[in-house]
Order: sequence, then structure tokens, then C-alpha cells
Amino acid sequence: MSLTGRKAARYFIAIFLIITFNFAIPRSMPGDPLTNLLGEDVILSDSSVQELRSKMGLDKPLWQQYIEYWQSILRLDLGYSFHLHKPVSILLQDRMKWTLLLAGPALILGSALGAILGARAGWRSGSRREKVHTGILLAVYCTPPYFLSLISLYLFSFQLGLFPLKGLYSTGSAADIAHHLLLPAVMMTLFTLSRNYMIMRGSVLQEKSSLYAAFARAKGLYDEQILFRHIFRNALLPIITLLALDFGFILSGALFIEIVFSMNGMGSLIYDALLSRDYPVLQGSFLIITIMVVSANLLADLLYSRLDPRVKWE
Amino acid sequence: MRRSLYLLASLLLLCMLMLSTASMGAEEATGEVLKIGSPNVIKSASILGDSNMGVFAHLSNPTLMKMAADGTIKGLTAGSSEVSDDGKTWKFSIKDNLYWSDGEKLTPVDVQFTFNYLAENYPAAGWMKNTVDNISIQEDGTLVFSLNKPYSRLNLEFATYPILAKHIWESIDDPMEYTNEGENVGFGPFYIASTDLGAGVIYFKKNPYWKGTAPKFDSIEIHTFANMDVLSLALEKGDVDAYYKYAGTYPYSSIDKLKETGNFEFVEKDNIGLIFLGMNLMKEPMSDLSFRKAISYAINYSEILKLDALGYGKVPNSGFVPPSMMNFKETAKLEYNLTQAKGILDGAGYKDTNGNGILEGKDGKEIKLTFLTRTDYQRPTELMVDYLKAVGIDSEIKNVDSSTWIKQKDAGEYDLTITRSTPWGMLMHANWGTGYFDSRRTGEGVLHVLDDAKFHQLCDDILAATSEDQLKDYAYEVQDYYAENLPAIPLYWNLVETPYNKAFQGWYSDPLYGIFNVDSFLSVEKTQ
Amino acid sequence: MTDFCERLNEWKGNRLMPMIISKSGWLGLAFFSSFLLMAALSPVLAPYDPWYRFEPYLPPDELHLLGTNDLGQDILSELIFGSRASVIVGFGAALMSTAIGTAAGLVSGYFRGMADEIIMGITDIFLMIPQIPLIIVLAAFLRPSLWLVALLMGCLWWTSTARVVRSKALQIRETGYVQANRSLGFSSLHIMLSDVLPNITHVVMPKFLLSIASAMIAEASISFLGLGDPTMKSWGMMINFAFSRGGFLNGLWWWYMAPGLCITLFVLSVVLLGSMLEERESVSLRLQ
Amino acid sequence: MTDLQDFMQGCSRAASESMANNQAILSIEDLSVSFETAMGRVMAADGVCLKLHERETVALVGETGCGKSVVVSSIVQLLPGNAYVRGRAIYEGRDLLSLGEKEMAGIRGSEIAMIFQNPSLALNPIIKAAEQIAEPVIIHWRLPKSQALDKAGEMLRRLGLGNRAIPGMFPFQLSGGMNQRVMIAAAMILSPKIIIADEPSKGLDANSADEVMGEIARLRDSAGASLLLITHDLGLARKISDRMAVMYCGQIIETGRCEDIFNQPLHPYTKALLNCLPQRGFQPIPGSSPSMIEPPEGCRFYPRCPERQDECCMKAGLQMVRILGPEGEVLREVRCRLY
Repeated sequence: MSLTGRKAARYFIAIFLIITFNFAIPRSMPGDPLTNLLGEDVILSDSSVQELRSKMGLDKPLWQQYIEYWQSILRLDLGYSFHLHKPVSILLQDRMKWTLLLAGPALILGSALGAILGARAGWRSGSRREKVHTGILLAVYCTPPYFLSLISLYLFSFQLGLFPLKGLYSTGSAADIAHHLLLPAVMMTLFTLSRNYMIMRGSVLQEKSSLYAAFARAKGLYDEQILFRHIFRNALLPIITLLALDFGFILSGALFIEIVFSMNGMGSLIYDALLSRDYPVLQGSFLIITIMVVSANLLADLLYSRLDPRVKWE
Repeated sequence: MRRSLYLLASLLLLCMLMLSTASMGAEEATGEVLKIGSPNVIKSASILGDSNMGVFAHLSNPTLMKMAADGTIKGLTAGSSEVSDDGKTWKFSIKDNLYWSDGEKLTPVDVQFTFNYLAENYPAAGWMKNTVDNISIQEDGTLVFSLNKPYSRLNLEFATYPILAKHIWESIDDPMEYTNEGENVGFGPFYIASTDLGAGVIYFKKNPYWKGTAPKFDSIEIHTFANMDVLSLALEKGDVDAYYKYAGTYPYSSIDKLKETGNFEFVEKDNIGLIFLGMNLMKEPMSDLSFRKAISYAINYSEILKLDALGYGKVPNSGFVPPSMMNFKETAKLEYNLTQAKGILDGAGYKDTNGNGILEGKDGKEIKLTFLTRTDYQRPTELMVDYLKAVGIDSEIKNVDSSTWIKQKDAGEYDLTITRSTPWGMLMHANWGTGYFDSRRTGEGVLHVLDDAKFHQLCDDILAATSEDQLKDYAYEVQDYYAENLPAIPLYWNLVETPYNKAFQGWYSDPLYGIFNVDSFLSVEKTQ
Repeated sequence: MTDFCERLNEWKGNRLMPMIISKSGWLGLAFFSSFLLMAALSPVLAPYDPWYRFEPYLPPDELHLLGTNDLGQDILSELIFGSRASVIVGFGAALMSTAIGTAAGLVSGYFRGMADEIIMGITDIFLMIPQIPLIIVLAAFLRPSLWLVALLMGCLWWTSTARVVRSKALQIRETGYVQANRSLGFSSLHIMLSDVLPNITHVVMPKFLLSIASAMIAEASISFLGLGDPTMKSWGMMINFAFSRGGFLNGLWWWYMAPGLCITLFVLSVVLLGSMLEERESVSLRLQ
Repeated sequence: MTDLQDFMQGCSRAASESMANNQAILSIEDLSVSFETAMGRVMAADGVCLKLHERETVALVGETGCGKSVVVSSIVQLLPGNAYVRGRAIYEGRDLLSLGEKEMAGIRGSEIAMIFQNPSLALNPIIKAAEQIAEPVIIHWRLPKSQALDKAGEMLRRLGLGNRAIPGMFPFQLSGGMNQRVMIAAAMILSPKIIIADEPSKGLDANSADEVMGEIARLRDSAGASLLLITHDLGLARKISDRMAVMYCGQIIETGRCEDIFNQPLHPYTKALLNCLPQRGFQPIPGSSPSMIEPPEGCRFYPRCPERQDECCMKAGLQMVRILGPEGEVLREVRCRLY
């Protein structure tokens, strides 16, 4: 098979197996959607319990559920959540909107700024300013995300009262949403920034002492011209693959930020669905994550081969 | 290149500051607003589908009956209630000055429709199908429930189901899945104007057709917080005026901080629910009464009260039922006495032959109890493990999330667990906490470990009791049963603390729903 | 992290460059060894038994340097014993993930062909498995202990090590001495172990240290979700209790700042060591 | 002393005239370079003096590791961060060593161009060949990219790489020889006054090395540039360069016209070096080059010098002996006590 054929086959098998995993993981957890549905004060007669189980389709044998699961995926019907009383697709839509609103700018700004600052730090390593930058961002890189968010919430929202204490919005106006999302978005950007900064800095440090950089200098390129015309593209390669690998981390990072800032985006949806064993929501959100991670990897492969012709040539 | 970077950064900073000042003064809603903060987060705007939403909806769709402060059941939507001697026919008269927020009048037909509708479609009311034969309306409008067997707590059960509008709900075939984030028609003093899940706020507006005593507020907002600390901060800063948690107290560790600010008062009530040590009576060695007795002597109640409830409560009796409940009987106080505990264990044949400090069971094998615990009860569990070790009982903690806890508890894969009972949980089934132990009834929060025939008979008698003093005798019998057989060991009887801003007064708390009841919202007002 | 030992393009001396440690390398080493020491000698260092209960919520005073927590246990002793959890999880997960990753990378890099295809396919799958649900699943089944958490992280994070090792193995596979050995008829296992592996270690070492760092951060985050191991003192659990038992609100900042700072410093020291190794590795590479 | 007289008669008159009238375009005066390393201070170059005249080619030869590249790199300030440079390098009246990075960048590529030794590493693997050639035009002359690419294409044709595909190809798709030509094209595109070639033929097979050197010579003549060639290939040096300077352990020990040095090497090390040539029997030089951290006192070749005498290893007074021609121009310089 040609190179792309083999790669496509690998991706296809991977997706198939992961979707099966998405079916298996929720069900391997003890309990099922009914265990935590009605609340602790309710006593049920066995007949109504059976009735509810059949309504949710839990009484069918596992393999039958699996086949129906695949049929619904092919029909792009993500099912209905009995905990949140809404079709899963609508749920995912508006929750994803908030998470993207939070993680989107953080991802773009974080990686862009991270790449540029990291490159400059790697290029001018040893200067005092660079040492300060590296110190701060290294500290951010090493702190657990939720811990830093809690400290910032306590400091900015409560002590200084600069930001609201909770939630995605209170009045719903654009300015209000922005006001609510600013602090969490800044934290998310900081985490992505610190990760990319470290990687880019190491990568530029390695590339900077290469012979083509010396030759570029011999051609009369001045200081940062060398960095951005030559070294940056070579140093960017490892960043791309790591960004794709990091995608899962970004989403789980968003989970902690959402819990700390009590915002209901994808992160808290998944966490609540996990605790209440809401199978349809879990399957739907895992599917979305799988699609996003796979497309991130595809994008990375594409970008990588465009940036580095040696890959295509192999 | 560098200049553009600094430009970008300063721009970002500027808009950050501008934004934070711009929306400082969020516009005030029109008229007098009462804001209540609550940790009971609502997942969906479904009155019957979401348990938390159901509690808040009691303001717009009040229940038929209500529980008064002293624990007796009084009429709310019902004017009066009476039961026949044989306890099989109940009569409720309906108040005639109640109007729906869309102008329609509330009629007994609505009430009749509600209970038939719930019996059919609402799982939690499924018991009515095999207890209530039919519901009829006499000419003078009183409702008559004829039952196929005596059921002493019918009026108590009717203090939990919201009365629904027939002309709205008859077209909804599955109430559990019906969500309405917009206006909900209600006949209470307030009706739900809208529910904003994103912001976690429920907006109530004054019911224009409310005839009773006029409430002092034009609108009420319920702000739900996922993070308890953030809720406390909001309370302190005045973003919310009062606090409400269903079947729970304001966290004791944050009370002093509120008191320091000086502008908060507390409604303090004895909690009907309690924290207790659940035991798997179906399995050795917990099935052995003397082993349970020894454990009851091994627990340092005063320390648990001091550490877990910071002293807000008192050491419990062996009778399990707290004094705040109706027909409370003073039973023997639980006592922390290590020598007694060791003595009982030794007497019961639990020896430590190899001298490694861990007792062996009757079968000669070393006892290793599995302590199933949920994340909210880790601290008391740690204390318990320490107390048990002191008397030579070894145990390992299994830390699980709530769904796993329910599953493994129902499967009996545990020896000990620390859990709680809620006020309604204590009133469930045959009242006085019997719902938690009767092995014939399952449920998420119940242990269903007692299959003793004597206990089952006692529960049935209570359900069939027809007179007050009959109920009183049975209540005493249940509490004596608990004291003797220790199916569970209460750890402490605690107080429910509900803070409110001094700028408001007139809060009234009932044992079931605390300050969140119709009378409370009618009497509360801004202090002059 | 500094670059003072930039390559000397003219100096071709055959004397091996002695072990050069940058200033931050020393800092990393100092912190790293002090935390290891703290973990090893916890019983000796800790002023009290971390489980012993004094008065709860005591502010720091001369008796309790960091005060006491909600059960009255001495926070400083808890902190010292907490380092053990981080060491166990950190090293356990890192050893596990590095072992699996190196093996997988070596096999797929050396044999290429079908083996490479399968292993790389598996890594793609592992990358996409959401981690938090898996941890809840295992926490439910087995008694959740730190070893379990370390084991799980090991099984999930070998993919990045595998990729790095594979690319290095592909490179080394083409070098002269490997081809020579193959022509001499050595078994591929022998070649992998005796030739390819030694040259990969300096790639694996920094990766090993970085996975220790991320394992520690993950342990703290999992404990924050309340899924940590209750029988063992750990920094993550301390922070979790600090925030859930009123430490945050009542301004007991020492209760959550101390463990938070410890996690950051320990991870920082590991990362500094890791990058210092990487720094030396990249220099030694170019001097050949 | 006899070698000296023979040498005097041997100089042909014509050769010395060509040197006398044109000016020294680049004069390196007392250049010393040392590196601060953990193992101590490395004296890579010590008091180097060298003159390069217009249209002249000087070959700087010596064993690997004797500091040739350091001398050359220091002229255009391409040394790594930890280098410490003293002395002067006068070019058009300005001391190159004291220029700031900005002015230096202005000179590099346009007036002084450098060709590196390892072509496939010196070219950026992920940028097209034509773009890398066109870059100096874009940087120095600020020409739009399209015009620069045309000039690059033209440059490639002049170097015999005319076929259509090459400009669009990447360095890893070209052979070593082709990459070398790409680098030469990049260096020569702005027809600089001085070309510095650092072992251009290293790593290439024999005939492509000759071809490459032929290209360099041809371009040098057409641009009228002077060439400073670094090589350890003496045969190549003889073919292409006018004068030659022999370096040993950071010091220049002999300079002079190529023919004269080949015919009558004066310094013992030069003799030993020439004997290493295949046509002279591959006689290796005993011992190994001394450490640059603690160089031996006096003459550094003393430990390996067959004709050494006692006072050779004395610290003081080892000067560069100049042998002047009839009009006072310098015919030969040699750093040895024998003269």
C-alpha cells in the first residue's frame, strides 16, 4: 500500500478501536445511569426500577447495546441523556461552545506567543530578561493547573474584586461574558504558553548552533532575521507534533479550570457524566474528543509534511 | 517585531481593566429583589426530573400539606385534612383563594389530576398505584382518597409532591423528561419566570393573582454555586443575601468568618437527618450484636463532634432518632469506653492469639474490615479507622465515588460505611429512619440491611396505625429496638445553621425544607 | 539551561569534556536530592507522627511550625510524609512508562515494517484514551492506592517515550557499527541490547525525568478530584482537604501554600535536572 | 644559512613585481583568539599577521586543529560566544574586529563572503536551494523576491547547474558537489571583494573537488575578488593560490609564494608537511600536535622538530624573520631560529 494508504488504514483502525473503547470504558465502571438518577431520598419498588431500565435500554444484552451504539453513531444520533433531560447533541453543542470560547483563544494565543517568546528566549539565552522569563514560565509549567487557578481566583476575584466569582456569565451580555471568561482564559493561555515556551526554547537552543545558522549569518543576516527566517521553521517541527499530542491535556486542563471557576463547559459535563455514569453523554463527549484529537494529529501530520519536505520525500 | 509584541500585550491589559470596571455596576433588577445562594446545582430545568429543581419549584407549585416547625403535618394548599377511623379514607378540603399565575383558578380538579397523573407517570409516586384505589371530589369540593389498606402517613407523603396545573400538564406525557427554561405556571406567591442554566440562576416573579398575605419582594433569585467557598465569598461580599441548602447545613468551618463580619444572623435548628456508621448486618462479624456493641463503645463521640461538626451538635443516643423528630424517646446515651469495648470483644470470643495487636475472628482468621467511603466522608472515616485500631480491629479504607458506593453497598461488598440520613429519608417508609434499614425497600441512599421479622412487623404496624397514640407507642418501640440491636451507630446529632444577611428578617424554618417554604417567603422582609 | 558550553568548533581535543553542570543544574540537583532525602528519612525528620491529632486549625507557632489541619494533625509532618507519595507516584509511573516506551520504541524503530506499523497504531490509540475516566474506573475496581495510580499513569504515558526512542532507533539502525554487527550475524536482540540501547539512554534519561514531573502533577490533580489514596499522606490530598475543609476561606494560606509550593519545587528540580541532561546530551552529540 | 642564499637567487623577478604595486585589501595584524572553557583558556590563535592583496589568493594551510578556521572566522566575527579576540583586521581602512554586529552584518555576504566546508549541513534542509541563494540579494539590495530568484537562477547557470528543476529542489535532494555549488552561488551572488573558503573541497570526491575549485577560481577572476583559502590539501593550494601561509598550533610559522615554498621550504615543519604528500613518500610527522591550553614555550614545533636546537625552546625572542626582496617587498617570512 502507498504511504498515505497505510497511514489512512492506521487512522481508520485506530478510530474504530477508540470508538469501541468509548463504548467499553463507561460500562466497565460499577453502576449504570440509573444508579445515581433519582436522588438519595427516593425509595423505588422493583417494578418501577425495571420499567426505567428498559426505557433506558439497559436491560438488553451488552452486544445488542453495542450494535445499537454503532447504528446510532452511523446515523449521527448521539442519543438522549436521562440525567440532563436533553438530547446529547444539543448538550454537547452549547457546552462545547463555552469550552472552545475558553480553550480556543488560549490555544491559539498560547502557542503563538509561546513559540515566539520561546524562540526569542532560546535565541538570546543568557540575557537577564530571558532568564526572568524562563524562570517565571518554568514555575508555571511546574505548578498543577488547578492550584494556580485557585490562587488566582482567590487573589483577583475575592481580594481585589477585579473579576466575578463564578459562572460563565451573569447578565449574558458580551461584555459580561468576556468579563467572566477573561481570568480563566488568561490562566489557560498561561499554561499553554508555558508548555510551548519550554519546548520551543529547547528546540531553538539546539538548532541555533547548527551550521546553517552560521552560514545564514555569514550571508549577512542580522540577529533576529537569522532566527525568524531560518531557525524558527526548523525549531517549529517538534512543537507541531507535541501540540497534537497535547490536545488531550488541553481538554483535561480545561476540566480543572471549569471546576475551579464553576463554569459548565465540556470539562464539567464530562466530570459530572462520569460520576453519574451517564452513558450517552460520556459516549458523545468521548467521540467529540476522539474526533478532535484525530483531526489534531492529522493536521499535525499535514502541517509537518508541508513544513518539512524530507518527510514527504521518504 | 518586538514593538508589535509590546503593543499587543498593552492592548490586552487595557481591555482587561476596561472590562472589569465596565460591568462593575451590573444593573439592578426592577423592584425589591431577594437573592439566595445555594450549593444545590440544578442540572436541568425539569421540576420532576431534577431533584434540586423540584425543591426550588415548591415555591411556585406548593405541596398539598406542609410540616410545621414542631414536626406536625398541617395543610398548605389543603385547608384541612381528616382520616377515617379505619385509616382507609382521607378527606382534604382545598383553599379557594388560590389562582394560577396565568389567571386560572386552582380547583380540586387540579389536585385530583395531579395525584392521578403522578401515580401514573412519576416513578417516585409509583407506590400510590397499589395503595390508593380512587380519588373522588365531593360536591362541596373536598377531595376523598379511598385506600385499599390503612396508611397512616398519607398526609406526610403529600407534603412533598408539587400540585400541577391540569390545563398545562395534561398534554405532557413524560413529566420526568419535560424541561422548561422559560415561564412555569405556578399558584404559589411566586412563579418561575425563567431558569438560566449557564449562569446557574432561577428567577422567580411575584404571582399577580396571589390573594394571600402579600410578599414583600417583587422577585426572588436563586443563585446556585458549584464551589462552596465561592458561595461563602459571595455571601460575604453581599452578592447573595441568604443561604439555603436542602437537608444540609452551612459549612461549620466557615461560620466564624461570617460572624466576624457582624452583618449576619443564623437560623439554628436541630437536624432531623444525621451522620451515622452503617454496618453490613448480612455479613460476619457485623451480624454479631456484641461486636457492634463493642464498636459503639470504641467511638470517641465528643472528638468526632469536635472535629467533624466543630461542636455544632451533641453526642447521640443509641436510639438513633434525633430529639427533633416527633415522638422522640430518650434512650441510653452512647458512651466512649475503651476498656468496656475490649471487654465485650474478649467476652464474645474475638481473641488476639498471635499478639500482633489485631483480633482474630471466631473462625480464627484475622479480622480485616472493608470500610467503603465516599469523598465527602473521608475525614470521619479516617477517625473511625483510628478508633477501631485502638481496640484491635483492623480495617482498610476503600475510597470510591457515589455511583460506585451505591452499587457496592447494594451488593453488600463492605463491612462498614459512614453515610448520612436526610430529614425526608428519616420520614420515609415507616418514619423514624426505618426506611434506611428495612431490607424490603431499596433506594440509592438506603442500606436495607435489617431482615429481622420483628422489625418488618413493626414497620407494617406503623404504616397501618390509625391513631396518634398508636403511632407514639410504635415510635417508642422502634427507638428501643435501635437501642438494643444497634443496626447503625449515630456519630453525632448536628445543628442546621442557615446564615442570612441582617438586612433581612422574618425567616421561618420547617424541619423538611428549612427556610425554603411558602410561609418563610411571605414573612421575610428588609429590616427598616 | 544556560548555554555557556557552546560547541568549540576548532577544539578537537580527545579528552572527554568533564561533567559540566550549569548553575541551575546544581539548583535542580540540590532540591531533588533534598526531597529524596525528605522522603527517605520522613520518620526521622518529621517533628510529630503525621496521624497524631492535636488541636484542629491551630495557626503556625513554635510548637507546630506550619500549624495543624482540620483533624489537628501537624501540617509540617504531613508535608514531610507527603513527599513519599510524590516519590512513589513519580518514580513508579516514570519507570513504568519509560520501560514500556523504550521497549516499544526499540522494537518498532529497529524492526520497522509490520511491527512498526502495529506499535505506532497502538500509540495512536493510547494517545486518544481519556485518562481521568480510566482512573475512576480503576479506583472503583481495585483499592485505590498510589501504586495503582503510578501503574496506570505508566501504562498511559509510554507513548511519547516510544516515539522519541523510535526516531532515535531509526537513526542508529543506519549507523556503521550496527550494520557491521548485523553482517557479523549477531541476533537482532543482541544488537538492540548491546548497541542500540546504550546510545538511546541519553535520549531516554531526560524523558524519564520529565515523566516523573508530569506524574507528580497528575497525582496532585487526581487527589484534588478526591480520588487519591486516603491511607497515604500526599501533597495533593493535603491541598484537597485544605480547600474542602475551609482552609481557603478562613485564610489558612499556609495549609495549602506549603504543599503547593513543595509540588512545584520538586517538579521544578526534576525538570531542571532533565533539561540539564538534555543540554549535555545535545552538546556531546555535536562534539562527536 | 645556505637555504637562504639559494632562495634569494631562486625568486623570479616578475613574481615580485605583481605583488608590489597592488594594495593590501585585508591586513590581519597581531590577531590572538582564546576561548574560555571549563578546562581552561584555549589559545586557538596567537599573534597572527597576514596580508591579503587585491586579486590575490592566499592559502592558509596546516594540520586540522591548528586554528586556521578560528583565524578566518574571527575576521567576520563568526566565532562562538565564549571567544575572546585581540588584534586588528584592517579592511578598507576599518578594523573589522571592532565593528558592531549591525555594520558587520552589512559587510558579510556583500563585501566579504564565506564558503563553509560541509555543504549539506550548511544549507537549511527545509528551504529551497534558489531561495537560499537569493537571500543575500533580498537582505542587502532589498530587491523583491522574484528579481532575487532570477539572479539566483542566473548564478546557478553560471555554475553549471542550469537545468530547470534545481532551483525548486531542496538541499537534501542534491548531491554534495551540487550543494557546494549552491553555497558558492550564495556567496558570490553579490560579487564580494573577498571570498573566504573554509576547506571547500573537504568531503567531496577527487574530481568534483577539482571541479568546485575550478568554479571558485573562475568566479574569483571574473569578479576580480581576492580569495583566502583554508585547506589541508597542499596540492590544491599549489594549483590555485599565489601565496601560502603555513600555520602550526595557532601561529603562522611561514608565508611566501607558493612556488618558492614548494621548491625551498625553510621552516622544518613546512618541510615535514611537504614530505607528507603522496608524491614525496607519505612520511608522517612524529609526535602529535601540542595542547593549546599549555602550549610549549618558545618554538611550538620544538618537541617534534628534527632540526631543533637548545635555544629553540627558550621563552624569549622567537620573532618572525622577514626576507625582503630587491624593492623591499617581503618575499618570505619564517618563524625559526635557524634563520
